[in-house]
Amino acid sequence: MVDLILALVMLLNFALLGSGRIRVLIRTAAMQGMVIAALPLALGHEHGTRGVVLALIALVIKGFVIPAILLRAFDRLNIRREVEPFIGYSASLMLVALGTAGGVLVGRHLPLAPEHAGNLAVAAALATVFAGFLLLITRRKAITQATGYLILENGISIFGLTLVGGVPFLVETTLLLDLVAGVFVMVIVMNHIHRAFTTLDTRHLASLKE
Amino acid sequence: MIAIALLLLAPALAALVAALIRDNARRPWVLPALGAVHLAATLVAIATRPIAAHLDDALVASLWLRMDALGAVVLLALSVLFLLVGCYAPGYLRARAERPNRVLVVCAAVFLGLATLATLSQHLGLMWAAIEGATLACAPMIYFNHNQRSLEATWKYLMVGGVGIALALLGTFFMAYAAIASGHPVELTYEALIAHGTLSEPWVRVGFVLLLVGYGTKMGLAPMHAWKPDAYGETPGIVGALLAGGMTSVAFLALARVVGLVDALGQGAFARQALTVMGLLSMAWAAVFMIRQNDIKRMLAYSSVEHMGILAVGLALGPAALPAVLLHLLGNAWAKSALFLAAGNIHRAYASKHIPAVSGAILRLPISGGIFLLGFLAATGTPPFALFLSELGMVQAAASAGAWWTASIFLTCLAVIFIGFSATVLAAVLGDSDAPEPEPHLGDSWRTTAVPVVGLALVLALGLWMPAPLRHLFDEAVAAWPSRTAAVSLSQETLP
Amino acid sequence: MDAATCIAIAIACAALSSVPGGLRRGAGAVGSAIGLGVAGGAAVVAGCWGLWAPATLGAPSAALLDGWHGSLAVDGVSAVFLVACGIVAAAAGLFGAGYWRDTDQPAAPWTRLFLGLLVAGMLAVFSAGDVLTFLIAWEVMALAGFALVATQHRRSEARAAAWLYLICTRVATLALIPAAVLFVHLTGSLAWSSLSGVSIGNPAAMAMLILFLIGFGIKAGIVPGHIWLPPAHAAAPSHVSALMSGVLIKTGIYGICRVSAGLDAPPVWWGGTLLTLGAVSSVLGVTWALGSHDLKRLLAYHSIENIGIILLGLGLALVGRSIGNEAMVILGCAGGLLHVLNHALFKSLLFLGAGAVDHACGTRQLDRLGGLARRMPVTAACFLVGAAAICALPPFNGFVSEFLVYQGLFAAVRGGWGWALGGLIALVLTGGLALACFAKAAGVVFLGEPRSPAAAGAHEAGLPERSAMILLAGCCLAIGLGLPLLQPMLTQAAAACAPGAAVALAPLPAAWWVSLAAAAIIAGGWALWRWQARRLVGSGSAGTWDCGYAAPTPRMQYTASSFAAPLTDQLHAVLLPERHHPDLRQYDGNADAVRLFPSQAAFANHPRDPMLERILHPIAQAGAWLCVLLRIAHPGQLHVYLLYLALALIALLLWSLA
Amino acid sequence: MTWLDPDILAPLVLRILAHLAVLLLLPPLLIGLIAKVKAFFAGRNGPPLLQPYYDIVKLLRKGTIISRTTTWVFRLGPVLGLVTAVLAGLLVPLGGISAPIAFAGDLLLVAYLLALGRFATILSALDTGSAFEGMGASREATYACLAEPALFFGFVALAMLLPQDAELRLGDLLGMAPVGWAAAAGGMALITAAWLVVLLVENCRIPFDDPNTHLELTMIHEVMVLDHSGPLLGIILYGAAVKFTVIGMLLLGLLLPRTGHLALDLAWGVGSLLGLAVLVGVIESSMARLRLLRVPTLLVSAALLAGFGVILLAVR
Repeated sequence: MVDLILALVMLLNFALLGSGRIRVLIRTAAMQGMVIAALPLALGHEHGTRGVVLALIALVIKGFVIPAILLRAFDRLNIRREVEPFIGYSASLMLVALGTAGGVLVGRHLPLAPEHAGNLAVAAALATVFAGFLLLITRRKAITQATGYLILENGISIFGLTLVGGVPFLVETTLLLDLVAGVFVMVIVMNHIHRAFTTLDTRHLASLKE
Repeated sequence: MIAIALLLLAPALAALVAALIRDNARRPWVLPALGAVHLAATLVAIATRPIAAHLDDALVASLWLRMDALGAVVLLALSVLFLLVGCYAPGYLRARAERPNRVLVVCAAVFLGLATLATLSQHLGLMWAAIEGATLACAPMIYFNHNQRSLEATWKYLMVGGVGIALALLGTFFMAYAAIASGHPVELTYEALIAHGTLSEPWVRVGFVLLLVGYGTKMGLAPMHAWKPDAYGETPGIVGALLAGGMTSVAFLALARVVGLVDALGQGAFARQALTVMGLLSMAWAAVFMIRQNDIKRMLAYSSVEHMGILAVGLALGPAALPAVLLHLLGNAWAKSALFLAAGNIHRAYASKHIPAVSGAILRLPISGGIFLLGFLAATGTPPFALFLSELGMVQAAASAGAWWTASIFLTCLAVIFIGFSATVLAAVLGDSDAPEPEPHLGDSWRTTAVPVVGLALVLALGLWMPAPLRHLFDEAVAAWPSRTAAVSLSQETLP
Repeated sequence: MDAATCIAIAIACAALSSVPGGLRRGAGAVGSAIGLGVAGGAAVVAGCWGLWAPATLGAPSAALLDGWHGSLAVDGVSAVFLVACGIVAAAAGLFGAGYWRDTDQPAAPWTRLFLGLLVAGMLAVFSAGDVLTFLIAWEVMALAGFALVATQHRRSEARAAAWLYLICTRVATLALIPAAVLFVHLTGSLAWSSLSGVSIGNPAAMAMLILFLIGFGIKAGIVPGHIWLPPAHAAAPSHVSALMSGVLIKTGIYGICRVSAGLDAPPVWWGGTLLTLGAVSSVLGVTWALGSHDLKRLLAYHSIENIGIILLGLGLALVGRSIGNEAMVILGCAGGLLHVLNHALFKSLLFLGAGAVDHACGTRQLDRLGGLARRMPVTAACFLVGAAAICALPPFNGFVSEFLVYQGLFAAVRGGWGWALGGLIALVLTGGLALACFAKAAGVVFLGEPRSPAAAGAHEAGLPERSAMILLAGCCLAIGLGLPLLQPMLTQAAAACAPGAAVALAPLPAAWWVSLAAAAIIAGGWALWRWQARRLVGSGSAGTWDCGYAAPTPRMQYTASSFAAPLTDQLHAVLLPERHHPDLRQYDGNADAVRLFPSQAAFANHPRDPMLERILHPIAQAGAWLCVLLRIAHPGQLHVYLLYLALALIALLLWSLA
Repeated sequence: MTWLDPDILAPLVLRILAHLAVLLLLPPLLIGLIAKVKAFFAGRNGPPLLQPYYDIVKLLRKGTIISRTTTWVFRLGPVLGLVTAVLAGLLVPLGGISAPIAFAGDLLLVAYLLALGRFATILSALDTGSAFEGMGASREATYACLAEPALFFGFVALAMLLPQDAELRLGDLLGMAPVGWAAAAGGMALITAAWLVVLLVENCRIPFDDPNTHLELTMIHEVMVLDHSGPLLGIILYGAAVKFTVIGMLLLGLLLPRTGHLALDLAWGVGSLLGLAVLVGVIESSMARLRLLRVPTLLVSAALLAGFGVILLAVR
């Protein structure tokens, strides 16, 4: 069950890098966030009510709140719908494949605890982090970069939720709050960028250089 | 106990008050008040630390908070720095009356609170959360000027810093899993982790790498430092000082704790090699970019990169170099405050921060120019400033560890950095300027110069005289270093 | 009360002199001069006292950050340097009181402020009892020197000089830091005195010696570390140049002496290296001086030469210790140390003279001066004394020290250490070239007719300046006449610098004869002078014989460049001057191009420091160019920065799993 | 007090008197002899042998004209030129006739006394402010620089022959010459040749300088003293003659045998000095003055010759 979800997450990575429209990109990211937020429920055991509540909160935030913030910004800023990558989609997909393979390889090197033996979590987490990096590095618009950041965080959550089940409640909530606050600040900055530069293309944000 | 509570509550309260005050001119006075209270609380907390030892356990158990020697030194650096910046802020913000400063003042208070929390926390996760929060609080401050350039800087800061700090979280998880993989319950306090003795080697190593990259980004180690010149260059001097002296110091503390942990978990050798490489790379990178650098604020940013590299190298040299490292941290934080504030004064008076435009500052702004020159000397480790003693101490530690290559590269980088740094500083400070005289309110006054003078005097005093309590803190930090392998691996140091 | 207390008082006086000195009042000049005078006197007393009764103050300890209090120690090694520093500081303070008045030099208080710090720093360097005190005093001194070089920072050449000085002194310090660390590593102690007993064979000790040599060599101006010296000396106010050239560069020599004195058995390569560097520095220094057109740059290059001579003596003594030749030890050591004092005296005298000239005429360009002996008789006489002394001519002090060094070199050659022949030839060449150079400098500046209106309108220096110069000139003559009286001090100091050799007992050869010869020159010269003066009473006067040309102008006089041309042409390979001359091909071959009257032509000859301009500068340019090229690593694109982050992460991950 | 013993004192005093007589009285005669030899080669009668004495006495009694440009330095040149030459002469033995004064390192004093004289003369020339005299001064300074190494190479070569414990006295040094000839005659010959060059250049003789021409552009010493007249010129002429004698004595020290008899030594000494003057006369008659640009080359070669001499003696 868990491995199935993780496989789905990895597939979504491909979808993220392959999507050419920003709206689709954000929706896909939301879907990935929801799937990941559901992970604790799939794991089922040793969580209790508190865990379920937390998972639900996370699901709402990742699946609805953050995508809503991003989409709202996207609509309001009235920017072009295309993703505008630096490298082509097929190349991106190949890089994701490479990253996934790398994640699997690294995962092989890391000995899992007996109860997690054979788990895909490490590979999925690293592959998703890598996908997030790819979005950050190869996409031009500030909004796609913010999405990339979201994916990166998703990858980290995979690891945290699957393997480190016992992360204290306080820390987990802080993580979510930080994520929201981070995305919120990013969106504010994006608004300012759009106002100041009339574009979200980060190539225009390159006046500070040596 | 009360002092520690005050340390955390005062910033929160100050943020609240600042948010409520409507008068743009009166609001900044919150900052010096907060700084004074905070420093007083810090001093009391440090002084009563031994007495309050029995209360510690309770605090650690419930809130994962404790003031250990390492944290106390960083807190001291931060607190003094904040008081300095706070005292400077009202004068500065009065000169910038055209900009609303509510966000700045509130964020500064929040930043102080979260940074304080980070220095006190004994829990990897809590520390991470505090630093992440502090990172976010800094973003609006960087954007204070509300122009395109500062916006660009903010965005870069936010993205690079955000990604870095996210990696630090992953690293924290890896550390946690290292315990799980070794069959221990999840526990992220340092004490608990250290108590395990040995944990799964690959997890610790990978976790350390992630934490190094994560907190290294916050510190500004090359090549993750790229946000630094942009952010420092486009932000007011007070924010630059807070970032360069405060944010980086706290990030360093996080890294130092992680290194201590990794050391105790038996992976110290790898951690030190990685730190040495990153530190030397930072110094070399900074050196390259300081040559012919004609933006005085970006120059300070690269100097900050250099100093973080020095701290990393010092950390890599093990507990023997720890007193030198801590002294360096204090000296760097305070010298940077003087430099950034003086650079800000010069920037305002000339309406430029680039070399051909800025020249002859010592004639135009005798005190700010002089501070800038002396601050440069302090930052480059000139005796009798404190940073000389600390760099000397690091070279000595390297020598006694037999790390000859490290010491050679370290000193070579210092030489190149001095050449580049001095060229820019002398061009700015000496000579004659054909720019028009600054308007009277932009010239030197005690409001704009007293604080950097004090900052510089502190660095000088620390170089001439080491107060006994501070020495005890250093000694305690060395004694408390959770190293199991202090003697191991230093002599086997190799560079790839 | 002992010598160390005395020197502490001297340091305090010097440092305190900058307090009134920094004031913009008439009292500032007087206060500064009195403070420096007292400090100088106390330093001389402390030096002489410490020679026989070494004393320490304060306790050095082992751990760097733990319990270090600083310490002062005066002994035979520091004695000569303290005496030199004391005399020159007092003279410079006196000169400075009159040289720059607050009314016409707004930077005068600035100069006095840092002059006091400079003197305090130098005295502390000479009397530091441990390595850390030494380093701190060293840097205080270096920075005060920087502030003084930068005094006239509105001039771009002063800025350039200050920058070059600053980076050179820092590179020196960055060599001394690991050297000091190695010192502590090897000896387990900070105290200078703890070096004996350390074996010198291992690589760490060798590295320490080499690093010390680099650090001290740059400060002393040993070729190729001399690059900062000419511009800095030219840019600083003249009494500061006097102090820098007379004493500041000697701190490097002091360091070498201090380290060498601590070695139980100095290796032959150490002394040999010093001797070789000394030979190279002396010849190159004087050669470059010959090519200089600027009076103060010329004097600065002569400092390099004289540092070379000092090193010849000290290197000789060290080799003597290594191979067990007592004659080399005593002659080399006594000669080298005496030359330290002598050079301090005559070089500061010459710089003060150059300062008086600069002040009177507003230029230091040799070819714009001339005829000043009639306008500034006291300055001219003092400068001539200094010139004769620096050329090692009897009856002045320079001869005495070179006399000893020469004999040491002869002793080495006779003792079978053939490398000394190189030093001997270097010294001979140096002597001849220095004579040519100072004949040029003194002749062109003071003799003949003024070559510019500025020189024609020159005035004599004020009373404080003249007294300072007369004081130093008197010292030059006194040492030239009084070697036997100095002998006990010299042998005592030499014994301190060369522990283990029985030099304290051996008298210097022919000390009395040298004094007698000096007296004979003076007596004979005086007698003949009186005779011709009586014979020439009532002699007529006329214009200089112009060989029939009716309208000679002062511009037709031989200039400094033309005076030196026969020699500089021979030494072209070492000087590498930059020359701009008309294309002479237009005058031959093509008949159409030949005109009845050749067009106006100009020739310009710019001496450059070849080491700086031809070697180091291009290297630095290439390095800077490379750095600028590497700027593409910061293109301003966020993507690239994130890519760096990812790459760093991946690289570290792979390393961690490898 | 053994040295007051008349048996020791008398020969000592006699030797000193003989040395002084040669040093102070002979020099103008040598100059006159050179002129006579040159006149002989030119097929002229030439001035009387004693002409230089007449000239000097006449000049000392004449009045003088001094340039308005000059200062005291102008008059110090001749004075120091003579004083240093005489003092240097007191330190140099003439073959077997030892010098009145001898001490360790006296050879250095000789070299530097001559340098002092040269320095004073050069400054004196520059004091006139004339381009011609400046030119002469410049050449004098240049050639002296280049000649000095040859002189010192000779000293070094002889010093290497001295016993280890002996003091470095000029008399003892030159006393080693016979040893040197016995050990490595080639080396000694090279040094002698080099010192002959030194003699010629230091005294401004052909082929380096022509004391007879009055073309100012070609002269060195003569042009330096263009403005001196009367007693000052007399002092200069006498000083130059003494200097010639002193360096001649140095050169002859390499060649002269030491007989131990005062009269014999004196005869050898005076005779060979006269011979040297004849030799210089012959050289001046048979050679043209070198182009000025060639002079440094010759001087450097002389120094190199002397250097080879040192090597030959070192590896003997």
